[in-house]
Amino acid sequence: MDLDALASCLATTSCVVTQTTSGLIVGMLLFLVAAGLTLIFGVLKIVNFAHGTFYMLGAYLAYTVYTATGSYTLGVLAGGAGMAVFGVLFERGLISRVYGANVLMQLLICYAVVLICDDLVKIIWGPDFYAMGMPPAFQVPPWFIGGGVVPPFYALLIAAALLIGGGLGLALGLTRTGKIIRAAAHNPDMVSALGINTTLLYSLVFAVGGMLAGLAGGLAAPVRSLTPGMGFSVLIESFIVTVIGGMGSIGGALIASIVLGLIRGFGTIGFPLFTDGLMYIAMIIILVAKPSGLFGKEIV
Amino acid sequence: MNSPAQPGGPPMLKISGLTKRFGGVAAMSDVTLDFAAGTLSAVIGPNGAGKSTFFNLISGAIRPDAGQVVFKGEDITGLNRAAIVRRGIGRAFQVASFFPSMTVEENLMAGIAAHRSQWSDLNHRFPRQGVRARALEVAEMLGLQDKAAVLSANLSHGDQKLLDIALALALEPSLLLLDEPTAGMGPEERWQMIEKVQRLWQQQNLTLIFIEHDMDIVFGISSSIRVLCYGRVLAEGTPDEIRANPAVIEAYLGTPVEEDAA
Amino acid sequence: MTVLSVEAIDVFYGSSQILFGVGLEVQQGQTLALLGRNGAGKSTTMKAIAGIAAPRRGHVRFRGTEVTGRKPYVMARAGLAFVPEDRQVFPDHTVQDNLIIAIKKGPDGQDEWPLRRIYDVFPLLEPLKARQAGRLSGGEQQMLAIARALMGNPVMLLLDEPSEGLAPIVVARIGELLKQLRQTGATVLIAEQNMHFCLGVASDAVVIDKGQIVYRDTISGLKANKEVRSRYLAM
Amino acid sequence: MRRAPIMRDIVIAVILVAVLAAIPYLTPSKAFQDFVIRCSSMALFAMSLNLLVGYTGLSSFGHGLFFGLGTYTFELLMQNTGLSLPVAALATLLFTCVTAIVVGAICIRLRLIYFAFVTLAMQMLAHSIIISWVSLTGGDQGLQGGIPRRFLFGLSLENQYNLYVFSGAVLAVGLLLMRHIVSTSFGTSLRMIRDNEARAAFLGISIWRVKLTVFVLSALFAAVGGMIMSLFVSGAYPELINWPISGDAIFAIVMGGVGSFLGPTVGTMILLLLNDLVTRQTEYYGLALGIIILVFALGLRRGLLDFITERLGGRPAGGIS
Repeated sequence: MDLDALASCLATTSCVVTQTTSGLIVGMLLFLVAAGLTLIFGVLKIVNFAHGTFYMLGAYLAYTVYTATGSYTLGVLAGGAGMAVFGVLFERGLISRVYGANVLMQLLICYAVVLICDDLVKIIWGPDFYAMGMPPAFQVPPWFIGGGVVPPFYALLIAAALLIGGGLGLALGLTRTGKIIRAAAHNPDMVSALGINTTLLYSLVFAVGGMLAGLAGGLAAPVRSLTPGMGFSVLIESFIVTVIGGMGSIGGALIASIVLGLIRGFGTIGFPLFTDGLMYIAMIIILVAKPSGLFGKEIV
Repeated sequence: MNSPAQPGGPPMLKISGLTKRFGGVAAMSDVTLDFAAGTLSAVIGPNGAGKSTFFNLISGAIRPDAGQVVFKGEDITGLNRAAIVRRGIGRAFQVASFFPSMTVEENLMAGIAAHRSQWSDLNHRFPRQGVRARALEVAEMLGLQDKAAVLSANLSHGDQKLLDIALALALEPSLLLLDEPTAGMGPEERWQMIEKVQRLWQQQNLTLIFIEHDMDIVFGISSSIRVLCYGRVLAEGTPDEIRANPAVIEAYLGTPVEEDAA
Repeated sequence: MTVLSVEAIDVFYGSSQILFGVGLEVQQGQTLALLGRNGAGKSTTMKAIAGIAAPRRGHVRFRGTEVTGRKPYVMARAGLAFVPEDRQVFPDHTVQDNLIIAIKKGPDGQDEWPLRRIYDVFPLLEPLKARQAGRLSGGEQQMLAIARALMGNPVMLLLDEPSEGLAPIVVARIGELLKQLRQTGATVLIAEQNMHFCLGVASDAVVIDKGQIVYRDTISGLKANKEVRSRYLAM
Repeated sequence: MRRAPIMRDIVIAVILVAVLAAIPYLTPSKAFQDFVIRCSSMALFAMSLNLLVGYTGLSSFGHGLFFGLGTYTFELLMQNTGLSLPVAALATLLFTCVTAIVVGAICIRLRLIYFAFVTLAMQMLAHSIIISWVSLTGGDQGLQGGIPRRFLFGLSLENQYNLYVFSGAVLAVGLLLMRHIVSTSFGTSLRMIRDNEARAAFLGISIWRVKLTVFVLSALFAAVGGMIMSLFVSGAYPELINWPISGDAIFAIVMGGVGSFLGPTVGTMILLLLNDLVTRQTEYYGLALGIIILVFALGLRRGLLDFITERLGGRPAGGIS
């Protein structure tokens, strides 16, 4: 614990800017993953324990396409698209078979997929970690804002995540399909009674959730090292975000992601070994105060 | 089959000014009712009238916003479910509620043991002395003795409703609340059920309040009727008084009064 | 032409039988009232037709096709619109969004009930279109639920207890609306406790009690039959 | 709820432990003894979790907290104090009990999935504390340096054979105790809560009290499992309180069968056998295990012992459908 360091950091703008930026990229990437997780839970009442794996596979896919084509954009898009397809296959092939089953059975299925995918990654890409590196366009001197270091790529990441998140919000809020998805989260039987094929809808939701995780993985690839098993810490953090925000609430996930990102950003200064612990404490405190999360509705 | 009300009996249950709001909606407003000891009373009213809320408030499933529930002279308002059960109010549910992984006998033994539960529970193998005999006794009261060894999940719907009532009786309550004892039953089954309920009431010396939609049954067996509507008491009285009450006919049935006098 | 025919269906919830051989028919352009007390089996009958509760025995035929046990969305696409008991509008969505969700092309690819026409028929809804459906009054929600069903451009409408829980004046307004609809030649099945409400709305009636159909007649025939009414509908 | 006489269970347990003690005289396989020790530790842990999951319907994802707490507390007491082994073990149980009361009081009022996640968060919080409190716990290196004074009533547990028989005996006693718990009136109230919590409350059961009691009891058994593991590995390491520990226990109970009393023990054996066999054959342990899980979960749709019980026409004692 180093409270002096934290105090002196908070006293200088440069440190505040640097830590806020690094906190925000953590938070925004987390938001993309958690948004998919909470969306899937909101509509299907399924906790997708394999969601971190989507993120990992998205990152590897993006890495491969990037090294093959040299285009980072293409890499990220491939990560997103690939995981959308993977999400549908996962839903149709495995998870739809345990709808309504005990949550432990769902957990076990997802656990199996996590184990299998981690090893498949080892087989395909090897057990060592990869550093994809910054795309050439971003290998430029960082910006200095208020004395703080802000690499332009970080700004891109935050902007891209905001754009995707905003796009998702708009799509859910304004398009007919988005409205149907929100309605299905509330009352799937009535949605079905209005002539909408809910089986298809569930696959679509998994596709969107997978795509978001894949995009996040692709976006994160240049700033994270790629290893088999990289999905797990993301999974845990996005669970925390989902639970704090209230399961099923995307707005709640956004706020919780930013809070968690900032806890990480500043926690590394004040509590270098205990940043994870801070997140868990935040989660426990919030759930004790409000048992269904910040924006969650009471579920049975 | 009418049994006369006992107007002279002391009120077993006194409810005064009972009020409960959910969000902005008043589910129960200022309900004041007395139930005399030993009576068999029906609570009727249209859907959403607050009948189940009424039971939930008495049995401690939800806390009232205002008002009092006095049972045998003791104020039980706001006590939790377990505490109210221990004071002698048993309850059966609209959707039969029991322990599906247990047999009929085990259900009843569990209910009896729960009622007597103590910290020393960890010292005693289940079931304790005498519990099995008592369970079979309760099963017999409802004619379930032949099905004692049947897994309750596999019982017929009617028998599940009987088991639910038996569980309530296992507690030896003095007041029994039955929420639609005949819900989901075929025509003949209903009367068999209601005959059993009536027999219980007589033999066990119970005070019994039931919610029921079947008017033949309501008017056939109850000694007094309370009509709830939009969370308020619309009327109370004997079956004859209720039958003739214009407000009840209007609110409950939407049928013109004058044509129904016949 | 028979639009809907229900033949001797038995419906169970878990181990409990709710319907015992229920049968009825609805003709093209007919409005049939399914009357009965609370808990008599009206809602279950409606759900069995709409595909929400699958009958264990018996048949449901819609426009000549066997549809027993089909999923709700298949029934909706075949042209059967269901307005459930307690309305089930999407409370967090606006009125307009509730309607938009239900848009469905007609059989000929034509939007026969575009929003414009809905608002013409339900003028009360238009000024409320940006309001959250959960904040509407009961009567407004009922209108929205009916309007939403019409968005799907149905061949037939199933209304489950449209008057339930509404103030008399609102009930009258819903009644007017249904009369209007009847004049356009709509085919409707209404489940109701309130026979009065159905008098001007429906032409024929069947009475259900304890899960069985116990009486069939014209609605005026039922009105005149005090014995049936007091036995199955009144006290 | 068949009422098996307790004496019969005790006799069976004594015979099994005696057989276990005799085996090394027939075949001197160290690997087998290792297996039994690890199995005893994990089986106690998995069985204790099943008191929550299978019997009460409380799906905890963070039960490894108490397993890890057992290893660390015991190890710390043995290394830093002069307490004898049995006293240190009792002190460990006391500390676990207090922790479980606090954690339980916070967690048990949460519903289903929130309960699962908060228990997991509790465990991960403990893990974080252990990682960051380097001066006390050795951080990510764990507590090495062995366990001094490893004597139990004059018997050295440093001797592998002694530890092997001891572990087996502790498991047997643990199973007998848990068997007793689930066959008491208290055990019945657990099942009532799992089956139908509202009905149980309307029969006069104090839900909160029963849930907290079973939470604490199961934490104690988990801590015993942890202490055996600590004796086996001669230390305490962060992996023993990390999330996969809980994952293994969940795996064991779901694979073995939540509805059969011995299901988690069988599941633990399956898990450890798979572990040993598969890692010997291939480095892709996860791939193999994942496929086996899918075959089990989608094929049997229930634990092995539950499956067998049902096939034999019996009725599982529990079930969490």
